[in-house]
Amino acid sequence: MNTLIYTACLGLFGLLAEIFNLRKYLIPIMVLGLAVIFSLNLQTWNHPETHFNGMLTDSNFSTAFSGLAIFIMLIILILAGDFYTSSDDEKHISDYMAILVFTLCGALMMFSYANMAMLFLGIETLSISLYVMAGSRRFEVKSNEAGFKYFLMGSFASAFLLFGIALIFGVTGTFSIDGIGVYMRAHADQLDPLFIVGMLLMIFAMLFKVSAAPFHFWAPDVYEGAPSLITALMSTLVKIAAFAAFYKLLSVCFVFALGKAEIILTVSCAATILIGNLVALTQDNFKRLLAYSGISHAGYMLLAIISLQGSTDSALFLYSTGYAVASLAAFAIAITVFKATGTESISGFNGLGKKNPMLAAGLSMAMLSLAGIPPFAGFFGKYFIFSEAMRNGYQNLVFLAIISSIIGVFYYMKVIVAMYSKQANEFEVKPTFSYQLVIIVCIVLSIFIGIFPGLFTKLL
Amino acid sequence: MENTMQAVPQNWYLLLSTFMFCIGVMGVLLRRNAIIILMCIELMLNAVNLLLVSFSSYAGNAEGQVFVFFIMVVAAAEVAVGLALLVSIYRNIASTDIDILSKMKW
Amino acid sequence: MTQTIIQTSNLYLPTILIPLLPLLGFFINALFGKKLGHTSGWIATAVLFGAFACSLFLFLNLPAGGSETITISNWFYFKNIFVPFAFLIDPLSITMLLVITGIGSLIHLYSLGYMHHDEGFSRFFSYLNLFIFFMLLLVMGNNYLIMFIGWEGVGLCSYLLIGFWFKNQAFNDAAKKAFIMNRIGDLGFIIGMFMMLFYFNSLNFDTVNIGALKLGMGNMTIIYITLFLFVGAMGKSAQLPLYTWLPDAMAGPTPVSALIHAATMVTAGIYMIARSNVLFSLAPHTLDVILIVGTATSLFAAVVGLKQNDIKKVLAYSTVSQLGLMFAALGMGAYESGMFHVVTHAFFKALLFLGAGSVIHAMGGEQDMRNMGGLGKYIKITFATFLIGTVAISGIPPFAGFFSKDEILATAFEHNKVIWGLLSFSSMLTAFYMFRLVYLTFSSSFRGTDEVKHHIHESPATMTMPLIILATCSIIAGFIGLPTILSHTHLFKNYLASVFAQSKLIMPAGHEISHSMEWILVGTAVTLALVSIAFAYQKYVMQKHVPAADEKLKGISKVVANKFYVDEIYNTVFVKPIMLLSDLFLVVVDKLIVDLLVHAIAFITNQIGRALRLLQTGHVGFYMFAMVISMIILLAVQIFVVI
Amino acid sequence: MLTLILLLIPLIASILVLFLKGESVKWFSFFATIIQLIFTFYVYSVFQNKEAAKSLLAINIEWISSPKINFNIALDGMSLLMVFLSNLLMPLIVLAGFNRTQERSHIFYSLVLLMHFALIGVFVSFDGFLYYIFWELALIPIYFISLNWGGVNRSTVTLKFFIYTLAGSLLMLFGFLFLYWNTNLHSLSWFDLTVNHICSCKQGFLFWMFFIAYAIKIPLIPFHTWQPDTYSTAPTQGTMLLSGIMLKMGLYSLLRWLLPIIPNGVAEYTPIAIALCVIGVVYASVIAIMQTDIKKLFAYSSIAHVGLIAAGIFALNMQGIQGGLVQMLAHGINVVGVFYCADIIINRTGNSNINSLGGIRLLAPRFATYFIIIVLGSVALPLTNSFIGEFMLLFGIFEYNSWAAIMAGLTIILGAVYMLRMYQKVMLGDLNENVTVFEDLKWNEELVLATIAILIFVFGIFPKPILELVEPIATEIFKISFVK
Repeated sequence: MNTLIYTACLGLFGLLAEIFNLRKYLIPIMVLGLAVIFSLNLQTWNHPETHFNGMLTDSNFSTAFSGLAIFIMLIILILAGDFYTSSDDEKHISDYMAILVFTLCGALMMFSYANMAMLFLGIETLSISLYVMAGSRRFEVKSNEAGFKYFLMGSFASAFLLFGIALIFGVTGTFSIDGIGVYMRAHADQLDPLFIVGMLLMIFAMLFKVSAAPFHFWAPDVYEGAPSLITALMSTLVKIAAFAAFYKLLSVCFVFALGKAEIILTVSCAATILIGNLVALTQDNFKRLLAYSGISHAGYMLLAIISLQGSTDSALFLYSTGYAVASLAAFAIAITVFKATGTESISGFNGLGKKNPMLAAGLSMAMLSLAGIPPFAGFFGKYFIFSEAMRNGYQNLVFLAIISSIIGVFYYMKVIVAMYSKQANEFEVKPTFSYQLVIIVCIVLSIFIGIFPGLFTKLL
Repeated sequence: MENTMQAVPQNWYLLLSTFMFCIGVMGVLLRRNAIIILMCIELMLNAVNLLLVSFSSYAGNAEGQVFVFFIMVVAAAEVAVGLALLVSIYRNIASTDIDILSKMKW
Repeated sequence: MTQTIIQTSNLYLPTILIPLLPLLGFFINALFGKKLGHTSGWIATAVLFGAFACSLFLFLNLPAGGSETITISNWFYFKNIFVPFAFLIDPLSITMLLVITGIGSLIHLYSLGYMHHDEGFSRFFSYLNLFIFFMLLLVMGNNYLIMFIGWEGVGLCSYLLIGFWFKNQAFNDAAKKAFIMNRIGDLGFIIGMFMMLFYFNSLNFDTVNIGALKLGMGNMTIIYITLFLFVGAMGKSAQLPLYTWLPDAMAGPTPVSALIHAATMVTAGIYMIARSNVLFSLAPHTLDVILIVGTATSLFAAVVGLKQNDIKKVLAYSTVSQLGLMFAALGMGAYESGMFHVVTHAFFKALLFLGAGSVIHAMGGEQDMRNMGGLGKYIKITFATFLIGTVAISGIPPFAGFFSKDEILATAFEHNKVIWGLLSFSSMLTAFYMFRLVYLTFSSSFRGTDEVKHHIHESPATMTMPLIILATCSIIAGFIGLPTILSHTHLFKNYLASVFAQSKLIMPAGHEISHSMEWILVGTAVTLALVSIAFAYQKYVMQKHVPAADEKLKGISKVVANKFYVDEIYNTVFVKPIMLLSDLFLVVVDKLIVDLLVHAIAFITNQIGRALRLLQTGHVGFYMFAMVISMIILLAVQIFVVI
Repeated sequence: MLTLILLLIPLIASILVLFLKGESVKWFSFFATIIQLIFTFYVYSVFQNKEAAKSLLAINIEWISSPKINFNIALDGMSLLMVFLSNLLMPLIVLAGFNRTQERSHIFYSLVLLMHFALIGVFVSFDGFLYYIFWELALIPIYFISLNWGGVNRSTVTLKFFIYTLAGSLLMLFGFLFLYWNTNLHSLSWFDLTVNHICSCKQGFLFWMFFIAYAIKIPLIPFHTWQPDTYSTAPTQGTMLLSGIMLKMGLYSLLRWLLPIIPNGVAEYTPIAIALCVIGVVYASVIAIMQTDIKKLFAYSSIAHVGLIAAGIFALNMQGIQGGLVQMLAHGINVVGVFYCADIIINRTGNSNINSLGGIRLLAPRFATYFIIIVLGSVALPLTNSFIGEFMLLFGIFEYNSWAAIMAGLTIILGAVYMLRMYQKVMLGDLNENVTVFEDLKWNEELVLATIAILIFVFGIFPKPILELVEPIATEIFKISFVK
């Protein structure tokens, strides 16, 4: 919870920085600050406590995910340095930084909430700042469109969330998730229909936030329209935050009521996996491709949600980490290539293997990791989630997931093939130092996790 | 205060707010003007507020009403952001019809 | 778990030397042949004479009727089945050893002269030595697998030697044909071995025999085994229907034809059956099959031989015919007679081939008899020796062929009159076409071109010497097996008696035919031969008839000259369909069905993707609408199904 | 411990080689593989005395606690044989590239060595999951090798290969997951899986999960369509790796992870499996007869050979299993030989159509000699290495069903047909106008081919060590996987 406060302060500092015009040093300071916060966050490991009389709780769950979130934001900030280079961006750099950090605040709340209010606030903080960031390229219609679509649908969905919260409050008379949990345990056998409806409405809202089919429509458009960096943020931090919150919500409040939502979750999971993979097959725009692949990943993560009776949080965490590092590496490379070639379509990668082997190798590894091929982290994430699902008897879902991950391999390979066997285009691709750093760190992490996945499986 | 609230059976509140909520949803789905859609969303939120207030007064604890304040604040923020976005859009395409916003598809 | 037998026998050294010497020769020739030049040929010949000496040593030192097993190592094993690398030395193998090494060394000697100008000189001798090595393995092995090594090895060598002049694709085709035809037989052989392994858990001759005796007379298993083995024999010994490779095999250098396709390799089939006589004696039906096939082959080949004009082709068909005769003998259970004919045939057929080689040498490569004639006065030694050979094969007493043939015919007479008639007829034809050959080649006047005529010369001593030696053998060899009418001790029979003792017990020979009867048979045989010779003389010497050019032929004679179109028939019945099938598989099954399925899956997935993609209309209104609708549907489903 | 070293040498080498340039790359990788080979012999000597072997060769430490996955590597006769095969072929494969020039050769050889590492891993790992990791890992280097250094339309061909094989192995992954949670002591250790089998009701579909994975890898009809194209487009060393070692992964896995793990399933579906294999033998041989592309011809012939091996393995009897193991070694050596010969020809003449070749023997007698030896080896002539294997395999099939044996035995004839046809068209006859100049072997080529030729005879004449090496494990697997 200190983490949260410090992060908020850091955000405020970002705003003030404009006044003391520290623009030049802003990013380094921010990065440094986040690094410090990251280490502080580790302090709370194995020190579960509750703050603001039951509004927030620190638990290993929240600590772990907070750590991950902070790490992602750290990477994003590092990337931001060389991403916001145009004069217009220069002007607003401090705002951007601040808003990004506030996004992190929202995420942190979503990890450590103990009360529906905090969940709501967290989600909104996260979303609102993202609406802004998604639309931050004011003069690009695409960006506007992305921001506005996201905004409209996001607020629409949060209305459902609120209605659900209200109904549950009406039945249980409390907003504290533990209180709700108690009620749910007590009345597990005959639950008030209002409670169930409330639960289902909340589940719908959360499914929207994690961009699971059939609530996934916003994702591709927003991902494509938003500035690439923000897309990276959305496809990693936001997704992970939403899943963590979703997981916590269901595992604490609704475990025994889930039988009433089984079909919805199962159908949604299957649909998400299939739609994500199938549509990604036909994409030419790299960001859109990653958007759809992100949808399919959401499907795999839903497997963990579905089978959470078996406490699959560590599997979920491992998957999130693997997914995050891989996508960050992919985006870091993609952004470089976009900058160089000026196109966001896969053809931009043609012949990268000749022009810049290291970059191509990095992207290949990222892609293989996303495709879930050993020895990269992505594979282990998949493996553990599948294994958990299998243990909880969802063989058919697992089978479906495995089959469709073959489809997944196909479109990830499309990029690799483009890099290695297509005719090279003339643009010179040269990543800046910070990008090289990020790429190397992420790839190394991805392999490291691949070699020692054991560190994560017992973590939570 | 209490009794005036409780003069009406709780279910009525429930029905009313559900009704309002549905109106909001319908508005969102049927209207094409961004501003009106924004207002419909506000309507949905207010339906929730009403529900919360009634519940909290029946349950006799203030939590619900506190929550309403949260919602109001957030809603305000949301609208602010939304309108800002709308303005920039209007600058670019000189319209508030959401159907024009379909550059990105498939 | 290895099984080793310590050998302490005075025969050990010579026994292993016999195959090792040719192998050594092979390596020397293969590795250093180029440097050694013509000495390599001499080395090759020398090692073979060494092997011959060793065989003689064995022949002299092996106690009569005794047998020795020389185990060198335990080759491989699985389950409880051990396949030792062991040699069996008994009268039968020694007979073959003597023939192979003896005639082999003579032919090596001959080749020194014949191949003298060929640039592949050392390569040729390395192949020859290798062949001898494998042939020796074939006859020495004490189990079927060692025999099989030799069996396939000689096939390989014949492949290499037929295609020796590899620039000529026709020769290569012949070589390939020979190898593949043999392989067809080998499959039979292998299956036979599997059955033995399956039922007797061993491949050693003695163990198999014991097992077979347990199963008893006429047992189906044994009949199958023997039939499969016989398929192998058919391939190797060029019996109907697998004989077609042998005539083509004449593409190889003539010494090769003499050694491989007359004296040794082609008789492997007979050796194999004689070696497993117990099995065959227990399977009377198989014996009948063999008898019929043998007789048919003998007759068929004799007929085809009538119309051939290539000097080597004639000899080839006569070989096939003679082999048929031997198989007929085996089919009647007269194994010794079969072996006896193998030996005598080896002598005179080798002689004939070498003689033919000398003729071709003289004619500068010309092989068509229609362009020869009157060579008798130019190359006297060749003529004389060749004549002896011809007389021998025609069965004129007292030459070698007479005794062996007569023996077989006698057995045939007491076994089945019809068979006897057919065989006699085929041997009559043999006499005819052999003398046709002689007359066309040596008598009357020369029909070739002049520069060829000037070129004609007698071959060097290295070539004539073997001819003379073989000629003498063809004269005297018969006396090791005098018929009962002349003497009471049939040396050859007695020598081999121990080998065939068991089968004699199984199927007692029919009543000895009376001396008077036998005299009559001998008389008829000889008269038939003389008659056909006279006929040939009348036709080819008196009226100087010369066979017409191929295109002039018509009617039956054309069919015969074209070998009854057997090759063409095989080509249309087997080769073409397989090629068709191959294309079918590749184009239809592989590309069209299997691969299309694979691609179809990918394609369909892609199409589904394209379809789903259209859901993403880009209209936020539609998105929210879809969200709400799906919410309602899901809710409905959830509520009506679960709650 | 020794096994671990065996595993690490190639890995370290593959990392180090990245820092080298030019010719030194090839020499370094060559020596690395040679060291590996020598070390293998040492391991073999250790393996000979059993009690020392137990302590020295096996490692079993926990890698991941839940779900329980151990880093469990060991060596038994079968693994050692395969390891030996890989380490035997690797130096040859590296050596084969000495007079070829690839761009970015350090990456190429790094990938080759990485592949080596993965292959060894597949053969020594005794934990299902670990095994799966290596199995997948082996796919990546070969994919990139073929993608970067391959021939015409490599991108589509290699992609097909990658997806196809990956699809199979994902099915296997599902199988493993299923096994893990449905056997009562939750573990994927080979030793556990072989003692307590999953209930036979579930073995039916599990069999297909594994069988398809392996059938694609081997490949068996009708899962073979990726193979000919891949073999002909991949660079030669890639093809050698694929055909020589990688395809043995499938056969090895049949013996290690299919037969003993789900015996009832195997017993239930053996007829289908054997039918597929035997049909494959004839089918592929017949296709090979009319093939004109030399590499494709060898590809199909290899399909036929491995089909025979698989059939023998599925015959579920002692000689079948043992023969299968022996034949894996033999086939590995021969197939590498033939593909190298094919490469030499294509590299010299720039032409892979056998109809427009011919007479090469006139120009390159030494090459011709080695080539014919290798050809004879692959048609299983007695005293060459593949004879004994083929004999035992056919006998195994015969014991299962004599007709199947006769069908499969056709390979004896058909093999001779297509091989000799190929040899005649390519090497014999008079010079083809396309073949004007054909220089005889370079030193490294001669070294490779000579080694292969010698191996062909050595294993043909002295097969005993191999048989003794694999006999115990073959017996064990036979005992486990034989269902009354």
